[in-house]
Amino acid sequence: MTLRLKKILLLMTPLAIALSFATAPVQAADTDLSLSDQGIQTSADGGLLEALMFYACAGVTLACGFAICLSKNIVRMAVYLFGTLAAVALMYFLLLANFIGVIQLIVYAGGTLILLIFGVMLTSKSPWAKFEVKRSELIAAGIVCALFAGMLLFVVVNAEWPLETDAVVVGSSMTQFGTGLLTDYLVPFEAISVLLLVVMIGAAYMARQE
Amino acid sequence: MTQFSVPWKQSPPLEYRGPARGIVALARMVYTMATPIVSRFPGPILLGAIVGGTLLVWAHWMLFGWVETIAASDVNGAAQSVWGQTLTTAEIGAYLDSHSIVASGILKYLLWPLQLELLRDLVGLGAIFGLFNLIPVYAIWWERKVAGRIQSRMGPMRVGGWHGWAQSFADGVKLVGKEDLVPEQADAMLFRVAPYLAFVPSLLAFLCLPLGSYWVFRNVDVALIFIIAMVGVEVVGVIVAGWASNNKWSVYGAMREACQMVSYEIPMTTVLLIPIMTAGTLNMVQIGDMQTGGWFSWNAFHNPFTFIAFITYYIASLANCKRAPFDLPESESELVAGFHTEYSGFRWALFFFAEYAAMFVVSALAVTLFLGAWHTPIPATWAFEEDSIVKIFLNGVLFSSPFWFIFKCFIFIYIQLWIRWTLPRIRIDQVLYSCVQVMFPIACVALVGHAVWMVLLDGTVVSDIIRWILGLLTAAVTFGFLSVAAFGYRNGRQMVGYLAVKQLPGA
Amino acid sequence: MFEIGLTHYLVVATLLFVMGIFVMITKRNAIGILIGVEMVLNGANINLVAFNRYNGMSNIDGQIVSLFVIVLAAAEAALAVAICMNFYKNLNTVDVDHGDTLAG
Amino acid sequence: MADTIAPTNPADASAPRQADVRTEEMLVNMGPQHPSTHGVLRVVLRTDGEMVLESVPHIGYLHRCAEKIGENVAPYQYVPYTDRMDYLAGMNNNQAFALAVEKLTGLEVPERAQYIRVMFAELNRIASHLVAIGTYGLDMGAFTPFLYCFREREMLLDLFESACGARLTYSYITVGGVTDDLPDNFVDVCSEFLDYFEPKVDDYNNLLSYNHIFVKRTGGVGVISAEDAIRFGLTGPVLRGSGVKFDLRKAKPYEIYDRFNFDVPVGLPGGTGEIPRGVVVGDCWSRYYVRVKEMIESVKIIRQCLRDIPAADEKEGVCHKKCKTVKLPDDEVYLEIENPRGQLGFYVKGDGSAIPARVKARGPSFCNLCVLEYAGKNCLLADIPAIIGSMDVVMGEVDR
Repeated sequence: MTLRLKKILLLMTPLAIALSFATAPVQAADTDLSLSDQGIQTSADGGLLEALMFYACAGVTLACGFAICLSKNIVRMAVYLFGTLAAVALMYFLLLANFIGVIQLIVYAGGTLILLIFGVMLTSKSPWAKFEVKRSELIAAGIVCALFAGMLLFVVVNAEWPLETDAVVVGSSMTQFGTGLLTDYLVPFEAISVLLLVVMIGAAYMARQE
Repeated sequence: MTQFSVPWKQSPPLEYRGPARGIVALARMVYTMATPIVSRFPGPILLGAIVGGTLLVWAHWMLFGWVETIAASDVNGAAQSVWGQTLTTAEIGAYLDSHSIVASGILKYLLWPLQLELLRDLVGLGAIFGLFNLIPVYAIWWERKVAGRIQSRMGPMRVGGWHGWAQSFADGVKLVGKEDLVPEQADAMLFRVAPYLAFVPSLLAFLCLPLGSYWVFRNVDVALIFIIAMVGVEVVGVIVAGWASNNKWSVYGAMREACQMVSYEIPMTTVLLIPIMTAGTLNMVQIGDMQTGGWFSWNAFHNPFTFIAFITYYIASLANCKRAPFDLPESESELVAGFHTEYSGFRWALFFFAEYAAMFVVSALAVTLFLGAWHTPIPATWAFEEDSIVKIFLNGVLFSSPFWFIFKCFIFIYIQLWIRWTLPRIRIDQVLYSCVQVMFPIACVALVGHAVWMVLLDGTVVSDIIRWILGLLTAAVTFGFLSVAAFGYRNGRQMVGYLAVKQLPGA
Repeated sequence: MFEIGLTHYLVVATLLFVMGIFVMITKRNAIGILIGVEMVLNGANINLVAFNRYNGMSNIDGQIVSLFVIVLAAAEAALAVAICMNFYKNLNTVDVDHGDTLAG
Repeated sequence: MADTIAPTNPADASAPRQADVRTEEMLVNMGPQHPSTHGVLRVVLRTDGEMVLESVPHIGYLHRCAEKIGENVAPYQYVPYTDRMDYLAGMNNNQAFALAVEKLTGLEVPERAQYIRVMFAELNRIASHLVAIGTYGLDMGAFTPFLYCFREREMLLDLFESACGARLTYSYITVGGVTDDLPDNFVDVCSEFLDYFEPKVDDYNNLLSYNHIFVKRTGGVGVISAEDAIRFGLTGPVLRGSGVKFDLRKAKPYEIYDRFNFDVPVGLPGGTGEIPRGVVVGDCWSRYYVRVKEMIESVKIIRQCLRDIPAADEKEGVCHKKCKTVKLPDDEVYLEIENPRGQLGFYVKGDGSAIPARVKARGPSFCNLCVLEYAGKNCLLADIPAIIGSMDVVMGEVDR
């Protein structure tokens, strides 16, 4: 009959997530009202809020990623992957890439992840399928990855990136997307469409039972 | 001498502990206070709620409108604080005085807090959370009343006095107090998390859902896809719930849900491209604002293909929020309760909140994209001339207000309930057949047809008169369908026999 | 610390990328490896979008490329799951260590 | 148009399974606690995804030694136990046992009592079919017809209550007649009910029988051919749904059924009128629809009963005077009557005392259930409730 504190805390999670999403980039003072009426964020200069938001997203991303590394249960891995994907989508919102964020949610979280879970359920003998990995192998992989990570981080932190921090958006990013896909990127766009068709047929053919 | 004792009389009185105690005490207090009043004056209370809500809408519209106007008129380059405050009370008062608005002395203090971004966000979040909770609570009560009416009985009548208005609240209190069971063989962590994975996305969908032109929490330029994504992501929670229960029936429910949801997203998204093409934007507010001017400017009556698209969308949306006749994931007679077989208490309630909220969201999408969002069917030319505050108020309420939006949404929710309590459930192969071989081709044809229509007929050729004629034609077709349905309903046998029954040779 | 810049995002992307590689190395389940691949792709995608954001956003090349990456990842996942199922059909397991036979 | 209905006909069970993706086979327990197994039936399903490869019914969860009890009580004391067998058709069960005992002992039943018996047997057939139809809609996911059927059933139960005081376990028809005479205005009330009820059948048809989805769900599912139905010894609506026109009330009239004019509805070739597309003989829809038609026929019989019933005779009464003291001769008898679910037979053996030496019942649900293993093969999971529901089993009678 007790309603534990944990439950209350869990109940607060949607609120917290909602709040963090809602208070994403706070609009700057010189916001062009006509643009903001169209729902276009022109710049993210939110200071403290943006920072908090970023750390929350990064924390969830990395925590879920780490949990995937440690987890032995394949369905749990898929759920953690969902956490990673959702947090990365939030990060795209922070980066003013709304469309990519939404596509990430709809294609990755709504489509690919479900496909993975389907794959898990169709191929696992028991629901608790686990695969043992040798400890030595784990340690070796950890060392290699740590070295690799160290090297990459060294480069990332110390490199001089050419930056233009003043974000300038002309019109909606959606308009840019549409124009881009049908002009500059028409060839890759069509190539990818054909590829998708081929993949669809190929996947159906391969999964079919002879 | 042994005495016969009644076991249930020996159990100690029900005791709630922890936060549940507070919730139950509060509920009990509100209930005892409200019941006599509500059952004595149901009519005045309903009327008062409507009038009060209308006034609230109007006040919101006026006050925020003023703040926006003041802020726009006074871009003095002042640095905005974290709170988003730019104007002082004096500046607001000066503006109000210059426009000779009455009661500016009090108004300036009322208006000042409205410009604080964070405060507005918090209030908005609270409002959305409240709406998100109230809609399922009300919809569940309503569903039971509708079901009762359809089945020639009364539905809930006890709790709260007037037509059992407090039934859902009582259920909620009961569910909070119920024991939270986790099956021994279940994956406890995933089992506990799964309801939230279903619950949170449908809450997030409300963040981008405009109830009116200014009534949107975050006006995002990709709001439409965001909402579709949120409705789609809900499936993860359901799959995880089914799998983590470690119950074969639950796994069946989860797999059916995944199968159905993923397939029906294709025709649904395809037909949603049609209003997007018409409007040229993914912004829900803009799509809604474009449909002003009367019922013939609504997207559904734009041309015949949009109307087909609207019907197709509505059927696909039934499948997408697992309502009958597509309620296979939780079909009682086949899968016991499907994916939520093992759930009880609060977690079980979360699934229902998610489902009913999803019902509202898909209805809201239908209304926003096809049926004029928050606009009335009354042609805009009939509006009053805005020469007095009463007429401004009436125009606001009659021609574009959240009430129209919610009213239309609840009409669609009512149709969902009506279908649920009338039709049997279809089979999984028929679900997939109707998706892939019926709905998807129809959606594609409607899409191509609409594209051709737009290229050939929109813009230069089509004048307002032709749009009127087209709208009337579409309305006539709609009316024809409805009257056929009504006729079939009244003289059911002949009509149904004519449509569905074949006279056999020699019979 | 509270001024979020490009480097912050790059660090997160790097860590996600390396974790993906770790998952690919250590997991034996074919679908686990697929999950690792998705993590790597996500890490790369954060890079693309972040560079786009911090280079003025006057064009959105980075975002378009990341869109292509997402689409390709979906296609790749579909195919990979099909391959996994074929693998399972032939060898009755999804343990990739058993895939070293040419018998098929 | 491609054939989208999965191969549900067991005749081509040898045909290769239509499965796109190979999955693990899974053993699933349907029941004993399951919403659509109508009691405590347990069906073990071997499934491959949504396909059911095999379904094996397991029974015995409601066994109550009903037959053994019969060897320990006098026939008139055993009548209440027959109520509990098929608890949805108590009158018919009473009638079957009473007729068997009367045939063994040669008790004469007063004519008025015979009319009352037929009338109540037919009323109870309607009540039982109402439950069958309503719950069948429930199995298909349509909730509302169930409530409508129960609305009418409640009125029937009121009629029963007015005659015998009970609403479910009547023990009204007893050895040698019926326990009590009808109330004075029964004929009027009953005809009023029949006038009300007959148009309601059209409502059920509109709401459920001709519903497109319902027809799609039940038409062509669980097909049992006429030969197979006879081979399995099926009886009642399940047999007639397969197109075999066989009804004991016509074929071997017991009591006074030969005096009435009625029809025996069967599946399609018998020509029952409007048949929707997609329905074949012997499928679930035919079995369901035979029940709907039978209700109309029962109404006909009851109307004739009400017309012809002789006036109450104080001297003769409605029950044989020796019904409680009769001794069973050293002989045996087996008698079958047409229950709502099929042929209910009672075998009674006497040894000269007042208590039978052996009582054995042949339950129609029990015999009809045996076809489930055959019909519920290579179909979809959702077809299993459809098939079980169309058999209309009552577990009280299966397990006895």
